[in-house]
Amino acid sequence: MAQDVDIILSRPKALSDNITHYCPGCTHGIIHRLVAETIDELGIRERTAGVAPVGCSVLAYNYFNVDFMEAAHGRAPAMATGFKRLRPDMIVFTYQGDGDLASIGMGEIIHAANRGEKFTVIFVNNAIYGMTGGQMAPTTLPGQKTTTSPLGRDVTTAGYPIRMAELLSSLRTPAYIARAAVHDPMYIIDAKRKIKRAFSYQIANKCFSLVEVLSTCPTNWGLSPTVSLEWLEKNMRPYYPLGTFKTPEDEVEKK
Amino acid sequence: MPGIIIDKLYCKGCELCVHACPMQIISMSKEINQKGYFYATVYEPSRCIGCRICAITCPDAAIEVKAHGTHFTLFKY
Amino acid sequence: MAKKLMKGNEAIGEAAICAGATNYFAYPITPQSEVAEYLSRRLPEVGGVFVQAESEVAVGYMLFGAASTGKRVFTTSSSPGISLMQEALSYMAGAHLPVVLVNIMRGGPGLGGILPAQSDYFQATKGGGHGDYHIIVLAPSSVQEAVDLMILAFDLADKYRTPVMLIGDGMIGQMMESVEFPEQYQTPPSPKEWALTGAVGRKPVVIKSLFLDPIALEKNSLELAKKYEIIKADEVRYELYKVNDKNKLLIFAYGTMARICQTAIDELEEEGIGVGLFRPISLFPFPQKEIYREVIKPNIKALLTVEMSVGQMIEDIERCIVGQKPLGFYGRTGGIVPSPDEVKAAVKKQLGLGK
Amino acid sequence: MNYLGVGFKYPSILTSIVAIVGGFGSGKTEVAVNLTRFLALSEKIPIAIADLDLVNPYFRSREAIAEMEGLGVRVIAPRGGNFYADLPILLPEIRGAIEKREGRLILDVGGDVQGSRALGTLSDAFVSDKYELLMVLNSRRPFTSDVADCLKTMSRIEITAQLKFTGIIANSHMIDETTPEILIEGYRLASSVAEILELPLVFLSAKREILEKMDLLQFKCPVLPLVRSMLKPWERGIASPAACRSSKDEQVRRMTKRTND
Repeated sequence: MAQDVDIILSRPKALSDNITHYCPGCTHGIIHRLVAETIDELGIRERTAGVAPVGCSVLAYNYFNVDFMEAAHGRAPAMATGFKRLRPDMIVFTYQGDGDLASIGMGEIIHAANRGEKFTVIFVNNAIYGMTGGQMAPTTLPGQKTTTSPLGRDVTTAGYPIRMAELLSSLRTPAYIARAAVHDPMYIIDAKRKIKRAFSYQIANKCFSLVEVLSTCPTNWGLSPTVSLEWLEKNMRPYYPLGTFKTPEDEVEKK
Repeated sequence: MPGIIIDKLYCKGCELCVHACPMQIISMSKEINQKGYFYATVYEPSRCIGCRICAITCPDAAIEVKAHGTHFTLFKY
Repeated sequence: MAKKLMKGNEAIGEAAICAGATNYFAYPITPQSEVAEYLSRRLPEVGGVFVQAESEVAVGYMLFGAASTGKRVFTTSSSPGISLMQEALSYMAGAHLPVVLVNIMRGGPGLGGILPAQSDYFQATKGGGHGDYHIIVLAPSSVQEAVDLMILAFDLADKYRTPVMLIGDGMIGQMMESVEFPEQYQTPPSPKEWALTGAVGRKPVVIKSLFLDPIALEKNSLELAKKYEIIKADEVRYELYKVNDKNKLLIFAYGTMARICQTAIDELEEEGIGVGLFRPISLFPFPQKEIYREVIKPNIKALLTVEMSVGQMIEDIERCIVGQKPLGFYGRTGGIVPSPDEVKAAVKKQLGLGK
Repeated sequence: MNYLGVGFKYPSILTSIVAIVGGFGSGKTEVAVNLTRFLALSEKIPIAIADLDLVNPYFRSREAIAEMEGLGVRVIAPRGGNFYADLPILLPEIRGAIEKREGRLILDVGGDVQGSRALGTLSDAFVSDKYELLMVLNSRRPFTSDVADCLKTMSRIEITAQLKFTGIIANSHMIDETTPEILIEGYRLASSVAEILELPLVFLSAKREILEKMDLLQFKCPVLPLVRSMLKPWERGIASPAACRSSKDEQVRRMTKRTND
């Protein structure tokens, strides 16, 4: 027995062999891994289809070992709707950033959630536009400097950052809506549980599910990967509280 | 006895695992990999407790955790 | 099956069901909302899917996602709604997805009006979205032909893996005519090998229009171009009406405009003026060689294009006839439909017969 | 008015308000316009027709305004810029005309349940026994092609309109392809529906040319001959030689595929 070697944690099968294009320390990679581990653990790799967004994760289809579609900017929830309605037996997830989901795709996400479309959304919030080079996002924090808000986000003209999880959980339609973060192992473990729970609701054909994941962008924040984690904890966490905002069971209790 | 293997091809040298390791047994290599940068390595493998935190933190799924024989974990993942 | 009396919009919906396309995504807009109303009643009977989307923008991508399953999918809309779908149309063409769209045209530009027009010709045939792409465009001139072409549209979409648009002015959607549906039609099997069906025992399939490597992007565009060349060679459709060697003039018109021209031609015949009609049925591919062949016949002295627009198809006609004969134009737009009398007067003017 | 010969029985309308409803494509607008024309020609009292079709953007009774006004009929329909509007404009004059109850008022209601909603908003203005609510049945239309479908459609309309049917009109047609057989088929269907619902078959209507070819005694109900008012842009009125174009539909259908010649 003592000679046996058990692999207790390794690269998930649902991740492809490709090396990601993400910058060193970008937590997109962690979130990819959490989704892939979830797919492996739930045994759904062969019946999963992903929808990639426009944003830094535009090439997500290269990193997962599952069928994929590439959406136009913001339209992933509409695409997922069309696919899932015709193949309710498949497991569908979209992977979207804050520009994609909370800005140009606001209409699509609200209505998909409101119709109770039974797919899962992984919403990556790093408070900035990564792909296009660090411009202001709808989730950029008040006073946060970006290339299009060089003096810091001015809430009198740009408004306050949108809290998507709270906004979506105000809808009457049953759903699973949660917010997690990946800046610390403890929170990563919590994020994994939330993502797994989201997929489980879909497998049970229960409801729309969305996990907002607070993520870092060391390159556009101009901070080292480890300092980025601290920045997230210090600045994003107070504005974006973590937790589970809505579950389909809430509805049952209310009745 | 637990241990970790870091795939130096996948490692991008972000150092998140170095800071995450509770035993502080990971550091950056003294030599560069094929792509030209320093990568994470374990310099005191015998002190590894197999907690998996490095692998959980790694954005590039470059770390594999192994154990010989029965291994108890402190938390579920 | 007994002939039924149906509104164009209903018949289009029923034709899709007949073609095995029971998956419909749409947003209401006059003058084609009856399609959604009809299908919201019919699709549950045949186990179909109908999603009323939040916008035509979303419709476009619901089609993209739905078509990725390999099943037959379609939408119907009218001019302003079709404009909102142009983005998705470009993506679907680039991703080689088969999908059918119906445009029941109303007057434009902008919000325009709700009466029939043919002013979306450029948008449909020249590509309203970005990039090097075309879609097949079919223009029926009766409710029965709308049914026949709707079924053909699904076959062509599958055959060439391309979006196909059925384009009709508002009259096609709103008028009632008798129709028959084919009983023999067999829907081809789905899913197809390119569809997303889950990576079981194969590598993952990705449906996309993103090619960051210019060599790969050029390759995709060349594949599309090759496809369009085959379509141009094999899928030209048109109809001739009273074309003979006594005609002095040839009219070019499509859709319901062609039917008005037929009335004018019948009445001119009684007056002893021989006029023929060339009616393109496929607007892309355009019957270029066929038009040239008719135009160069020695008895043809003059040509006339009649449209419910200020002149869009005429640009394609000019391209086909390469200046061989004098070409005139008559058109009304904004929802005004030229009467047979107006067409007759335009013919006489073009032939130099007074008035 | 006696062009159909001896033994012909015209419909008699005794109430001041006649609301004509039916499924889409039942021909109710054509029936409403023709009934109005018949009443205008045969009665000396004021006649009005109101366009309550809020759901159909084309082929509405407002298209026949000029002809109706020429006969001295008051036409209540959106005018000016709103003539072409695809807005559900319910004119306030319509309620006024219903409440006034003078002469005859013909209401051309929109098709099906969607169209009869407009009647629902006005239902409180109607007084029972003072109106006719007539259902136009066309056996060649989806959703009214058999007795069960007719009953389903009629009960849906009654619920929406919040009014009770008082009679049936048999108006089976296929526009230019209508044959005597279609008329007889529609007559039988309408009779069965009328019998089940214990409603009178108020009249049968059809194009004059077809009625002239038929033995009208086989119909046990009054008959209203129709002259088409809702023409497609390429169609000519009855006098035109180009009016009968059914043979051309076959030509229109045929698609010429390119051949290498």
